[in-house]
Amino acid sequence: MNADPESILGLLRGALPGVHISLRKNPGPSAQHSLLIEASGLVEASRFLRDHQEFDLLSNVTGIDWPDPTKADKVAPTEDEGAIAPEVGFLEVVYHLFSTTRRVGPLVLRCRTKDRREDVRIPSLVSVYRSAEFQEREIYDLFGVTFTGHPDLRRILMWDEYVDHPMRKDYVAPDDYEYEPTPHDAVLEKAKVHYPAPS
Amino acid sequence: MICRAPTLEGSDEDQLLRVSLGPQHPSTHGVFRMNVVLDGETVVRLKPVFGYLHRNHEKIAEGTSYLASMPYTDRLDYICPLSNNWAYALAVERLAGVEVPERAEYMRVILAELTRLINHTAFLGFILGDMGAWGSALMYAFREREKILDLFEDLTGARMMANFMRFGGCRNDLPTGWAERVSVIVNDYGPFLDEMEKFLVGNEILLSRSQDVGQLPKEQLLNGGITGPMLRAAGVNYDLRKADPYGIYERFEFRIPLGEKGDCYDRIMIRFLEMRESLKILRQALAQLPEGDYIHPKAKLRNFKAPVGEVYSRIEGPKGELGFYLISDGATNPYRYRVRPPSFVNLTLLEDMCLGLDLADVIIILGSIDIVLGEVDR
Amino acid sequence: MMLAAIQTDESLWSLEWLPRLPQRLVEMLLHKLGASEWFVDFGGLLAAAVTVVAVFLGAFALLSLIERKTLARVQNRIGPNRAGWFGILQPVADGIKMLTKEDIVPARAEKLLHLLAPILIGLPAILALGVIPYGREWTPVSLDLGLLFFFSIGALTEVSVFMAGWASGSKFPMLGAMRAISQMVSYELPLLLSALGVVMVTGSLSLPEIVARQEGYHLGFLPAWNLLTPWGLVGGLVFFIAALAESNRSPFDLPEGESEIVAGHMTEYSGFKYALFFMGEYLGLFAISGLGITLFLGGWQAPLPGLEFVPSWIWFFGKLALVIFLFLWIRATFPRLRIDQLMRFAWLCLIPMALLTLPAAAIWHFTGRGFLSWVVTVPLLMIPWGILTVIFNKRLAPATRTYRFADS
Amino acid sequence: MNQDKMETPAAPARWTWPGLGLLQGLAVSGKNFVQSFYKKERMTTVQYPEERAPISPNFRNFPFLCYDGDDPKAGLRCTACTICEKECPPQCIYIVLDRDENGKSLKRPKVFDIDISVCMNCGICAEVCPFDSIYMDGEYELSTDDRFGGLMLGLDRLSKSADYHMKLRPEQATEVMERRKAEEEKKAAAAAAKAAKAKADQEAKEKAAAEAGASGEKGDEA
Repeated sequence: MNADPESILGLLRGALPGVHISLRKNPGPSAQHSLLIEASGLVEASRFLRDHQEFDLLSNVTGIDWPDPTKADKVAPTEDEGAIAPEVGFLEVVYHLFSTTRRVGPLVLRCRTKDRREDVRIPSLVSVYRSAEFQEREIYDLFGVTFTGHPDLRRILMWDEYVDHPMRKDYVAPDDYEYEPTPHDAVLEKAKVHYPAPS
Repeated sequence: MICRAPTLEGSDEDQLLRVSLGPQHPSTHGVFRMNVVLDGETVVRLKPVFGYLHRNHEKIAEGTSYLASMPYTDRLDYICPLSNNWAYALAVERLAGVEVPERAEYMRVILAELTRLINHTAFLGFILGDMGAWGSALMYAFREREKILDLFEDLTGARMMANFMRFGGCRNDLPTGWAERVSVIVNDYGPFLDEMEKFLVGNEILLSRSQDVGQLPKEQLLNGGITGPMLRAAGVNYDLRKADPYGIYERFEFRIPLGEKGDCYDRIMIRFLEMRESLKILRQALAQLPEGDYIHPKAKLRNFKAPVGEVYSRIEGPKGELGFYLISDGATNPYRYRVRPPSFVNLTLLEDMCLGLDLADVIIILGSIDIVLGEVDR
Repeated sequence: MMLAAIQTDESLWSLEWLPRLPQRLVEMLLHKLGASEWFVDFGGLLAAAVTVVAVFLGAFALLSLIERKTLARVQNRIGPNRAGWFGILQPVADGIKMLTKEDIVPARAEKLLHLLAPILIGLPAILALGVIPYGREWTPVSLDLGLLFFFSIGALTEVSVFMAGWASGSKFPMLGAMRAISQMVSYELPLLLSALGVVMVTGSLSLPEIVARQEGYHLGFLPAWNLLTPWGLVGGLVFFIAALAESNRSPFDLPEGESEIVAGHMTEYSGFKYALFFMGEYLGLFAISGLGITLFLGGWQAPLPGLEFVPSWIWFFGKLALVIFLFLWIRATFPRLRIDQLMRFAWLCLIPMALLTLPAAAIWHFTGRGFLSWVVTVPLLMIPWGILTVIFNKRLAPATRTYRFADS
Repeated sequence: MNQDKMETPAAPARWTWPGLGLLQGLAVSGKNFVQSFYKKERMTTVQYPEERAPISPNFRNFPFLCYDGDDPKAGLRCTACTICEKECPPQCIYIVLDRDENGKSLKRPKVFDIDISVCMNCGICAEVCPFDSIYMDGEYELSTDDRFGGLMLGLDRLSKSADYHMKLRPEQATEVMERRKAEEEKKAAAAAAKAAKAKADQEAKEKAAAEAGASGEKGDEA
């Protein structure tokens, strides 16, 4: 049973008057609408949802890279007049909350960074939901979102010395593959650059 | 020269032993590493390290068609590929609003429950191996698993890498006589479980090794995102087949076994009991299996496109909540493809469970979480 | 000369002379050559020792195959069957493999100790094997203090295990060595205590004497083995369990607990040194089972009257095979204990029970070993056993779990 | 919630003889030991090079290309449409269309390579092929000491006759054969009837091809 984000939006606005929250409609058949929450109010909002709305399970946390901000609004358009469409690309973190007691969900929360390069901070939810710990590390690793307040923000899947964020849309794969005579593909072309004269 | 202590830390007050368990270790279930700090044999700190098997499955999936990700899902949790198939197919069906015919739904339930049997059976063998039993339980488990894998081979063409579900049904129909062969196995499974229970459950060594080991309060487990048998062993009634029904699970009569303490012993027992419930579901599904299409006649195979939108869809995988989060921008490939792997999230509380226990307990706790590295690292 | 060598008190066909043949041959040869008395004795002893070592090395090779075959069968597999008929050449193949493997010494290892440990590990077992009576006429070295010798030599094994763990300069071996030392020292105690009862009843520390005193049959068919007395049964069980621990066999294989600490003290060994550890382990297994047979199972005595025509050493080796099969069966079945449970088991269960066998054996001895002895000793042992069971059930026994079923 | 409670099925009661569970375990493993000598269903392993476990007719390994008749080149069903190349998840198929000297398409592949060191046996190529051309093989003893060349299958090693397909998967092959025969007859009849109107004939052919594509999509059941 999907959560009812509209009524929760009202509750959240009542509980957290200073935080800008808007409803994002999902145009697809699944009709899982989401709430876009301002980064500064994310922790309070989730704590409110956990303590007062019985959303006790944060199941999924994931990042999305939107280099083209108009695309983000196509997938999750808003009906809220006050919501400002961003001008630059940004990173988004999506949270899927469930209630095991009321058995509703998912309640989808979204939170956006200011842009994709300079200000990529989002408050960490580990203090509210421990399940975010590894998943936020994964987003930090693969998308480059910095979670402020995370107790142990390190790379998790890639190695510590790695510099790029592979899940970003503008990620360029390295070309130092082990040489293998694949007859097709760009792989061979890339490999040729690195290994000029394979024997 | 002889007095040089090989491993103790420099100062007297900090005589802790730092051991790196893994990535090549007999019981880390693959290339998994735990940085353990020991005081004697007591665990003081434990940090899991993984990613050795990371292949960026999500990135690959975002670059190919929806269908082409299906065989990759087999390779997530390679012990139970058909559940992964179903989870992914279900997510795409919800994303695109695709109907699934009756027969296909039944087939899916049968396959998913067989997969649960496989997984839990193998789990029993693995955890006994972790406890130091010399492979006997593992071999018995694999002997029975083998029979189900033979069925999978007949149906899907592969023992493990099934690639069987399609958006709107299944890839092919059941071969003649297949359902009867399943019922034979279902009937034989009860005695096998009895034998395994006799072999394991009363064993004093197993009891003393696993009882009161690795338990946490259920609130903490829930907060840590633990799902599946781990959570139910602690007594939380949360099985997605009942709590968030998908497919046709509402039609079957079965119960959710719940433990009390949530220690390793309960985790073993819950899996035993779950297998018996799975057998019940299988009997009902086999009896009710209707004739008809195995795939929706209008289901599209080539050039499949989903309408703009997003979906988070989950199933009760054998290891826990297996979720797929998909965003479509209307193209032939998903804009964002995310797997919510149960093994990965269940590892979150590993350190909390192990602190203050023995090194030997760590191995059992890790075994009782039941991870598969293909899924953890993706 | 041949005939002279096999000349015994018994008939030619009893085959009792067979294992002593090399010794006699060497003695006669040296005598013929005119060697002095002590040199003849020395040569004979050497030949006897070589015989024992050869027999048990052969048995080790065979056991390494049989163990794998047995484990395989318990696990519904076939086991090694490629090298030779039924895999009979597998030990040879293994030996060649082990010999040709690279010998790796870790950079941080204490080189000398690292080398010495595998060499020393087999030594105590070989020495201990020398004093065990294998047959009516076959005790390689008959010592008056044979039992004492056995235990004092056997304690050396711990030293080489710890040596291996320490000298490897690595963490898993270190952990394994720590486990080994605590385990073996604790289990030496029940092992010794359970053997004391036999000594008290026999009144001798000589192993051939102990066997000789177990001759005969009760009621015409029950062999007069120590195991078939109340104190002997308890002592034998304690001895068996302690022997499992002492030889690092499952479920007490903590020092090498492969699922936890990889291979314990043997982690940093490879090739032939690793094989030597295996050999030491198996020889120790033979020695301790041999001692157990001597103490409790009547040594080389036949199990039933009328079977004495079979050479006595065949009975000994038959019993040995049986005991070792038991070891293998247990290994194929049980999970491993944790170190604290292991220690608790030794100190709270095995040692009290072993201590109890002492008064029981004394009473047994002084009440004439008849009906009265049974009446007195059985309750003496059963009551503490009952108390232990009550304690187990009250304090240690796992709680019964109940599981609920949710319908929705 | 159902309050129906259950005790652990084989768990010991509160009062127990210590060691009873261990003896139970020994009984089970002992039973397995003894029965492994005479009970067939206990022993599931086979001695591989001498005996082989039977292969299911559905078993799939690596793909092969099907050709009709005796000539692997002329009879090849593949038209180098590159659908499989596009759909292949790990991108292990490489196709070059054969053209005559004027650059006109010959509707057959000049190069058709499958890198089976990359292929993951998923069978999607066989599923999406509209020309009944690519199927999954059952051969699994493909080990080679030539890491690159030996695992790169070209047209010569990929082409296998329709008879081979018939032997491998009789059910599927029969169905495909019958469908193809019916289509051919239809085509031949159409050609005979409208021999005069070449243009219309061409259109009919295209239509038939389209139909073949549609039926190939949903009729491919293996």
